[in-house]
Amino acid sequence: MVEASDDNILVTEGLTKDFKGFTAVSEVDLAVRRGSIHALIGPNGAGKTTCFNLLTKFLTPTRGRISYNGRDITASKPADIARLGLVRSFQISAVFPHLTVTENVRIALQRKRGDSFDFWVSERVLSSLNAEALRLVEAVGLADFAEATAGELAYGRKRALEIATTLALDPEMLLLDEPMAGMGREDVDRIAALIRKVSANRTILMVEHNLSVVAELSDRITVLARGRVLAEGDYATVSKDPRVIEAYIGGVGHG
Amino acid sequence: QAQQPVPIKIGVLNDRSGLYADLTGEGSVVAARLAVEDFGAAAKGLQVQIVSADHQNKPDVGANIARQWYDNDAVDVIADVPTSSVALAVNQITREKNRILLNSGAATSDLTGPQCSPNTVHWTYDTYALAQSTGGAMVRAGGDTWFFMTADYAFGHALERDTAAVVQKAGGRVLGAVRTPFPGTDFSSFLLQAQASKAKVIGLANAGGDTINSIKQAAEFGITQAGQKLAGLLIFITDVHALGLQTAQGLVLTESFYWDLNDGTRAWSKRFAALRGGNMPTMVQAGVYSAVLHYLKAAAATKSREAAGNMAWMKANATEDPLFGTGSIRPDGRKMHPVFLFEVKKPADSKGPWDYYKQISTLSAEQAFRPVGEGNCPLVRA
Amino acid sequence: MVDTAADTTAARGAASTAAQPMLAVNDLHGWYGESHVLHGVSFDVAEGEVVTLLGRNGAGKTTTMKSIIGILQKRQGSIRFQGEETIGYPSRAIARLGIGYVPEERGIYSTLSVEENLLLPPLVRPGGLSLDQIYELFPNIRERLTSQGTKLSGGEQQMLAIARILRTGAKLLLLDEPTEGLAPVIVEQIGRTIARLKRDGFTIVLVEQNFRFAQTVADRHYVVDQGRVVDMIPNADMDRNIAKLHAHLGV
Amino acid sequence: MFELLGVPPQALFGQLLLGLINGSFYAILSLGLAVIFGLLNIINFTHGAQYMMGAFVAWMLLNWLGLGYWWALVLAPIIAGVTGVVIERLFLARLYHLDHLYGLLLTFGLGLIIEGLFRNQFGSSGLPYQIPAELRGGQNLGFMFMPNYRGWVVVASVVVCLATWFIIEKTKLGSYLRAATENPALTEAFGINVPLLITLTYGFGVGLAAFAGVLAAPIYSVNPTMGANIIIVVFAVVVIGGMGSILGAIVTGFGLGIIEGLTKVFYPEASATVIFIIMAIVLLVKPAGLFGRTA
Amino acid sequence: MADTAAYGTAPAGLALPETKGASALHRAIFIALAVALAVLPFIPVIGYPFFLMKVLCFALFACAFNLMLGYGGLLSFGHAAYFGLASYVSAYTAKHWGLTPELSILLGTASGAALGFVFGSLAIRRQGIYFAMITLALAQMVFFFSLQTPRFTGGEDGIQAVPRNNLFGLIPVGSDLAMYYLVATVFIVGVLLIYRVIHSPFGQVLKAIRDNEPRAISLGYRVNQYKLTVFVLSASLAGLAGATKAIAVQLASLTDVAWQMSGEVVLMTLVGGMGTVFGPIVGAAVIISMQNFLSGLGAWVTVVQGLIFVVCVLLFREGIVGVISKALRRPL
Ligand SMILES: Nc1ncnc2c1ncn2[C@@H]1O[C@H](COP(=O)(O)OP(=O)(O)OP(=O)(O)O)[C@@H](O)[C@H]1O
Ligand SMILES: Nc1ncnc2c1ncn2[C@@H]1O[C@H](COP(=O)(O)OP(=O)(O)OP(=O)(O)O)[C@@H](O)[C@H]1O
Ligand SMILES: [Mg+2]
Ligand SMILES: [Mg+2]
Repeated sequence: MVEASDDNILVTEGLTKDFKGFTAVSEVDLAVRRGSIHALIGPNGAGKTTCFNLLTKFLTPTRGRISYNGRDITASKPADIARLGLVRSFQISAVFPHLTVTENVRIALQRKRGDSFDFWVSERVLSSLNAEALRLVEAVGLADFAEATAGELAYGRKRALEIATTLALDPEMLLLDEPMAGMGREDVDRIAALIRKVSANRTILMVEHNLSVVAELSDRITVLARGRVLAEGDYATVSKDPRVIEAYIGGVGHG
Repeated sequence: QAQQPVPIKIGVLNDRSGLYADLTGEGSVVAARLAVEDFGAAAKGLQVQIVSADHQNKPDVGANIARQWYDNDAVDVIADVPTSSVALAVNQITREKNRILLNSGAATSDLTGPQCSPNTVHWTYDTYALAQSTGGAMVRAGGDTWFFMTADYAFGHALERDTAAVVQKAGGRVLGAVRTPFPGTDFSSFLLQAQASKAKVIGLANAGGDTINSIKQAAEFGITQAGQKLAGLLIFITDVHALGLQTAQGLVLTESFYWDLNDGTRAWSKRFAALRGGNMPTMVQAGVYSAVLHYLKAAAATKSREAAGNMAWMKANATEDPLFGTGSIRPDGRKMHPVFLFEVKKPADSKGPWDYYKQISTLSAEQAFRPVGEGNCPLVRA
Repeated sequence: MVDTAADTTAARGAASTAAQPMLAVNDLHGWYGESHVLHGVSFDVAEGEVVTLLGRNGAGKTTTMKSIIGILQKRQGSIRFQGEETIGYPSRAIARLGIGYVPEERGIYSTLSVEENLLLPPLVRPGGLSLDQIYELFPNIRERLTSQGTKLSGGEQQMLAIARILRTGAKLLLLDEPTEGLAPVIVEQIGRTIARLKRDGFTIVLVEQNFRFAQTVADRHYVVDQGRVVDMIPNADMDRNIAKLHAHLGV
Repeated sequence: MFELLGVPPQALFGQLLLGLINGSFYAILSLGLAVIFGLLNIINFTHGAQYMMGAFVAWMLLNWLGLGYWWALVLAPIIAGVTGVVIERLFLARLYHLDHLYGLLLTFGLGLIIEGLFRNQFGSSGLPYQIPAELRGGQNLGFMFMPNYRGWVVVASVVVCLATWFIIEKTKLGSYLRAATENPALTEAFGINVPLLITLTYGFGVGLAAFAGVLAAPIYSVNPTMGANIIIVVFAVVVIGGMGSILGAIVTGFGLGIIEGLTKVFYPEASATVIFIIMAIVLLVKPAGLFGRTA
Repeated sequence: MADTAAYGTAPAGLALPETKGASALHRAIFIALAVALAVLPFIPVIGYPFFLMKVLCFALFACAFNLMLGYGGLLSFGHAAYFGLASYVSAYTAKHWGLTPELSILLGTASGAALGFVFGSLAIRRQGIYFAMITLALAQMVFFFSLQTPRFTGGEDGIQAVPRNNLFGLIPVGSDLAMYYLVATVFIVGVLLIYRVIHSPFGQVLKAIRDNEPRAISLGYRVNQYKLTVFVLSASLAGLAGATKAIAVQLASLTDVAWQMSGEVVLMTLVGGMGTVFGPIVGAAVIISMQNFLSGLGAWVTVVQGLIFVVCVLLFREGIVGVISKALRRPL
């Protein structure tokens, strides 16, 4: 049992998800320390994405409790969780394909204006957000594409845009599902730097297979295998754990 | 004649693409043309033009066309207009614009009742007459217990109500009724209920495809063979044609015209059929001919397009044509002529194509149509 | 730029005189609608070779693969497979010649079970892997045969996408980022698989971001940039050329 | 004997049987729609017109060529299927990469054209078509008179439905079809002739509609609008069953026929709405329909 | 939270240049439209006020529908329900309660909104084709209700001879021309409102939801509330169109609630160009004129209509305005 302390921003107890008799996530106790970068790794099919879906309520847990900032969010709705400051990115890249890059980011910035049901107001009020949006677009290296339609971006750039959009919400805690997947080396380094930068006063929980990134960024690592927690600790500890090596890292680690 | 010819524009407004297209449609236009030809309009100082349009059986479409015809196209007379809801809408507009409606296709007796208008003549038939003839004559012939299969909309309800009243007045009994969804496809369920009621007559208070389907399925379930009679409350010769005698035999129905009534009807119908690919005229088409003919006589007499004058002439003078014989138009707009009860022949008794009916009885105009005082027509309340 | 182009031509010249290449791509242009994405890609692959396409995001690697298999509608130039010009063929005819394709987005069918996904591609040549061999290679798949295809995890889907092509007997395999999103153990396994396929005589074109991995399996590397092949590096020379490669990839 | 809400049990039995017969038409028609929607992602608004064509082709075969009902049962689906193939090649093939909406619109337009042409040629009051001599008459089941023809309809539709279900869900051909639906480009890249599959599938779906049309000709009015009247209900059946679900279309087709039949006894006024009410409820509880797969 | 300082301080003129040009163009089009509406009745042949009123009502209806389809990504197959119910309510209140036109229209619009709220709450929980089908099912219920309550709706006869009472009890609108200007005013106000909705912060979120719903949720948008809002807005405006139509053509009938009407509005939107501001207006004009001027063709009308749809789908997929917009490279 993990003790719920003020230090832990996100705590799960006995989190379990069954899919028609197949248990994808089983009795997971997770505690993410406030302000840390926490990595969730594990072999394919270990249940990482499912875990994310449970945390953000895109799936309903079969059993278990989730609390965030000391508050029980097990029964909250996805949009409300985002409003509490717990925001996710997706494993398969998620942008608004028909909006421009800047507009994509602006949609997120707009959230902070409160619920915009103001359909009688001109969208010109939104131009006050453009400067901020452009700043974020530049930060992820998409300045040249600010006016491009998001759907036409190459895969890696979509991922970058997705991160910019997520950051625009200025969330207290960020869940990143494989932020580096499909990125070129130059982008990996840039995004890693970006994650490091934005982690300043935030908590980040990320799933990532790129072990060099994990090693470089994360303060703490939880290894999942077959839905259960296999090991936990910092990179040095975890990467030496024979069970982890067997189940995940293998003979020679890449990167 | 040295005088300027009087330009007359007649609009034939009916169903040209839907359920009633065969019994009204282009055939009614042909009938109107025959009337112009037979009257020799040109020689009598009338320059007649006929236009036509499809109202798709929708009151809004019909009203729209009528308005445009009256407002923009200088149409003087609208003829035919089947489908009661459309007829009522056009009736309204005709009165508003002060022109003339010669209705042949619609059944609703409201046209000469609460909604009667000085600008409308209801020519061929109406629900009252159908009920009177089919209901009354059937009871007199021994069919004194009835079960109704009623299409579940206002018109179906009206047909049932009128016929049930006649049946009861004639001493018959109504054992039950079932409301069938409109439009429907499968009536077997309802036919079983009708069969179970053991009524001697099953009254079909529906129209068009509903009627055809119910008759077809009644034959399939052996209902007529088992001794019950089917009475169609609104059915036309084109429907019988569509069913085929094998299926329709024994069906009882009322019409005010049949091509094979006499030499006059036969001669005219032969001309009509030649123009219509062999199809015989329906009573509605015959009614359009008769109505247009009478109107042209009025216009020729008054030498004017003016509605009130022509209407007055039409009501004041007897109608005369080979199809309906001699008749008259009442102040409420009702055209008076006899109606006939027919039974559909067995295939063996039919001598050839379109030889479908065996006449059972005739009602005089006065017996068939609602007495002028009973219709709540404001024009004649006096 | 000039000298790299010369390199490529030289390499191609060498390959074509030696023997007819398995796959020869020449001056390939490709479009998505109006947007011109490939600007004259040329490279070739000898029989039994493993070749990678390296390049930054958006360089045109995936588009090149799609052109070879014929999914890209608008393409021009020349693509010869075993000497046969395929540029005008529909993709089914190209596949029937013996080319297998593993798309970047994996292309697992949600309306098919895992087993149906696996058995879907028709056998085009004799000599593909048997089901037992496949299950041995990817044990996860055997456990989930009756699941709906897209219910598999990302990695499992990747394995399934590779597995189903191995059955068909296609001799030329086009693998678009087969290791993306895979755990290192599985990556290793895929590396071994590729090595084994190579031993068995398969020819493989591989798109990779992870050039450390690419290095462990490939014979040669083509570098793609802005819709052109700008360089070719034999695997043996990789270490010497690492700086040049980094420059191309913008690392 | 007990009575249920005033309806004697024999009558109820009769009505159940009639419902089942009605359901046979729903089942075949919705099956055709489900095949086309499930495999082509096209909402085939022409389906009603194609059902109507089946009945008319039967009439033409009889009156122009002297070929009777049994010939029609075989030939009409083939003839209609061939027109379907032509439609697919000429029109639908250009729309697969687009939103469902365009297929819907195109087939809606085609439906109007076909219906209009038949109306011009044959008028709207319909044509006679008799029950074949072999199937005339009926059995007295005690509680009702069961026309032989209706029994035949049930048998024929059950056989056709099961055969179709088997082909699509249980055979290799079926898995090709499903794959081709979901990702045609990739499926083709595996060497499968997707355009051919799709064309044949559409032809087959149209053939099913025409088959139902031939079955209907002897008992329902053969007129150009016969399809338009039934098609909306059939759409509802497909949705309740789960769009694209073959089994769903079949089971719901028969099931709703029965439910509708019962409504006709207990509360006939609602029999036209009952299917839509059921559809609304089902969709609220099971969004993908009773047998639908969630994506 | 330091970033929020950017609010308000950023130069307001940072609007994307393209949007700026487009909105000037749109303003010009709106002005041209208003001028055209003012003089149209005086142009022969097409200037028949009765015909124009019908076109305008359907154009507004199509615009309302397009708000949901083109901008909300929600294909409703039951929009006739709001249009039809509102037209019954306004016809009924004008005829039987003697209400003045503005009140009848307002009540009609409100009934459209209320029905939209009820149906919307049920339907928005579902997506795609299921959404379309559930709206169709709900609308069918309204149809059967209308067919079977002749006391309120007049059954298949409809509510005929709806009076055109004086506007505000003062201004007579009995003549077609006066009525036409009332309809034109309603139309312009309605379309401007729709335009504003599309180009509001709300509209932006709507486009985002249409593009990628899970992503919008993950950003914290309560998408169902947005969908419901646009649903109700669209239903109200459809109601406004229906209510106005009932007074203008003095008839409310089953045609207005039938599923074919729901289909027709889809067609108008597509022929004109969905997701364009002006497309539905053009589409409605084309379809209504076609029905009007082809009615003499008799049974061939359906064939011609069908052909036009097929041609549109095959050759003019973006719709008339969509094609123009593409040629001009400007959103219209
Ligand atoms: N909706 C679902 N229904 C049934 N099984 C599911 C569902 N979603 C996921 N699974 C199964 O649950 C397991 C965990 O999947 P998950 O996507 O969480 O893995 P992951 O750890 O993210 O893997 P990867 O690194 O490959 O993305 C997998 O075996 C997958 O097949
Ligand atoms: N469907 C599409 N429509 C328009 N442009 C596209 C499309 N897909 C890709 N592109 C463009 O084509 C170019 C090449 O893309 P491609 O997918 O081939 O790159 P890649 O080298 O595979 O990149 P990555 O490593 O990110 O997968 C990119 O600029 C991309 O924006
Ligand atoms: Mg995952
Ligand atoms: Mg790629």
